Amino acid sequence: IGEIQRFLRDDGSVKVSRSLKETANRIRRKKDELTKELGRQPRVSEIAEALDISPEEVVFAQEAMREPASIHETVYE
Amino acid sequence: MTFHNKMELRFKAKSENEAFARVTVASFVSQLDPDLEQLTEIKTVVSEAVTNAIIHGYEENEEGWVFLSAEINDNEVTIIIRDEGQGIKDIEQARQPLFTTKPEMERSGMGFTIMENFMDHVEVTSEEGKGTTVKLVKKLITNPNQALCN
Amino acid sequence: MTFHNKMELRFKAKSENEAFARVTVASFVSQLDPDLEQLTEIKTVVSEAVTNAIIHGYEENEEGWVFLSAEINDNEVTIIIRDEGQGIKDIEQARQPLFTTKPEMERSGMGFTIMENFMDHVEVTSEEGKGTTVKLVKKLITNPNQALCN
Ligand SMILES: Nc1ncnc2c1ncn2[C@@H]1O[C@H](COP(=O)(O)OP(=O)(O)O)[C@@H](O)[C@H]1O
Ligand SMILES: Nc1ncnc2c1ncn2[C@@H]1O[C@H](COP(=O)(O)OP(=O)(O)O)[C@@H](O)[C@H]1O
Ligand SMILES: [Mg+2]
Ligand SMILES: [Mg+2]
Repeated sequence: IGEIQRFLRDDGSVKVSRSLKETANRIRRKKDELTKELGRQPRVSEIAEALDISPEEVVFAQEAMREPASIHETVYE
Repeated sequence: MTFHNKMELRFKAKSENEAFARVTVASFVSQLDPDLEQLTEIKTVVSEAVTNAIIHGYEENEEGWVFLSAEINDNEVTIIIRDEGQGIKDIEQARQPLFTTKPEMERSGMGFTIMENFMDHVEVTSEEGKGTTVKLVKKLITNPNQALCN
Repeated sequence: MTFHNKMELRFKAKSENEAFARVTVASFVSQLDPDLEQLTEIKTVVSEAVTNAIIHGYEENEEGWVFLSAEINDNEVTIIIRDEGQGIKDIEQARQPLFTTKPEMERSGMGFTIMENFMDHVEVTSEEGKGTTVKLVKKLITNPNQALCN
């Protein structure tokens, strides 16, 4: 039964790499939007507030843009 | 053992550093590409333990250092959070759900209970006047295909 | 001085930790609320210095530790990256644009030049057989309204 539970859970799970990539895309769109609106590069806090996450989380998610979190993903997606 | 990595960190006992500590551990652990739920669990327990060190251990005296280490051995993560603050008188009592010595701060008394729920192993050692160490261990499901074969 | 914060970190000389170091410093510095351009500059220099420690200092021997500290004093950030690796023979030469001792690895020889361009102050000390320390200082423009008044 433990294995079945584990299987069910895995089946419904979202990998961190994918979730970060989605957040990173939202950050990039918000950044472009705010850059136009403000006529300057937005501050970390402005992005964070607009997306309702902490500045530290903005930094973390942005990293997903630079490199795939795993080789697996580069190859298979 | 095929994969090993380790980091050790210390930072000032400022409430600003709680989010910093949480993201630092998350970014270290994300090397294993766990599922989102597990990463959220880890971030939550780091938050609880670091907050305890800052507000209970040092009572927000910013001169204090909070020590944090994270180690990966294959798919197992060990996180140690330590302070050199005032320590805990009665650990068993402190670990009870809803027990708190700071009810006035709207503390829920659920920090240790959350750690126990989200981690596979929680070890607390403490000495009054010397400080507190919390060791947290969790096995991550890092490859869903592998789980299918078990 | 009104705002002070400090963190110290060490991690294994593994290439996986380059991204980790970059996120850790950037997330610490985000307390000063820089704009995204300044943040990218800081991430880039941390990347360069940490990569140097790993591939030149330790030649990718994963047993080595890379030491990193970041300190905030008001709006000034000081980042120190240190290794106990093989050291640099001739620092002045090493800092020249395009100079590299690893042309075979597609190194650009631009690491130090990038650090100098993005930071206000770059200090390199090194001893052969003992290791290398890079100190990087940058004043951030942390408040756009204030900048307008200058
Ligand atoms: N690092 C620490 N140093 C000193 N006391 C601690 C520490 N961590 C926990 N405690 C004690 O254990 C109690 C229970 O902790 P916890 O379950 O996190 O609840 P809460 O933080 O909401 O009080 C705290 O109220 C405090 O008395
Ligand atoms: N931490 C270090 N330990 C030993 N040697 C180093 C270190 N950092 C830099 N160097 C030396 O300085 C040279 C120039 O560094 P850099 O400008 O970053 O260019 P690159 O890394 O592309 O070679 C390197 O090729 C190396 O010989
Ligand atoms: Mg608590
Ligand atoms: Mg270089």
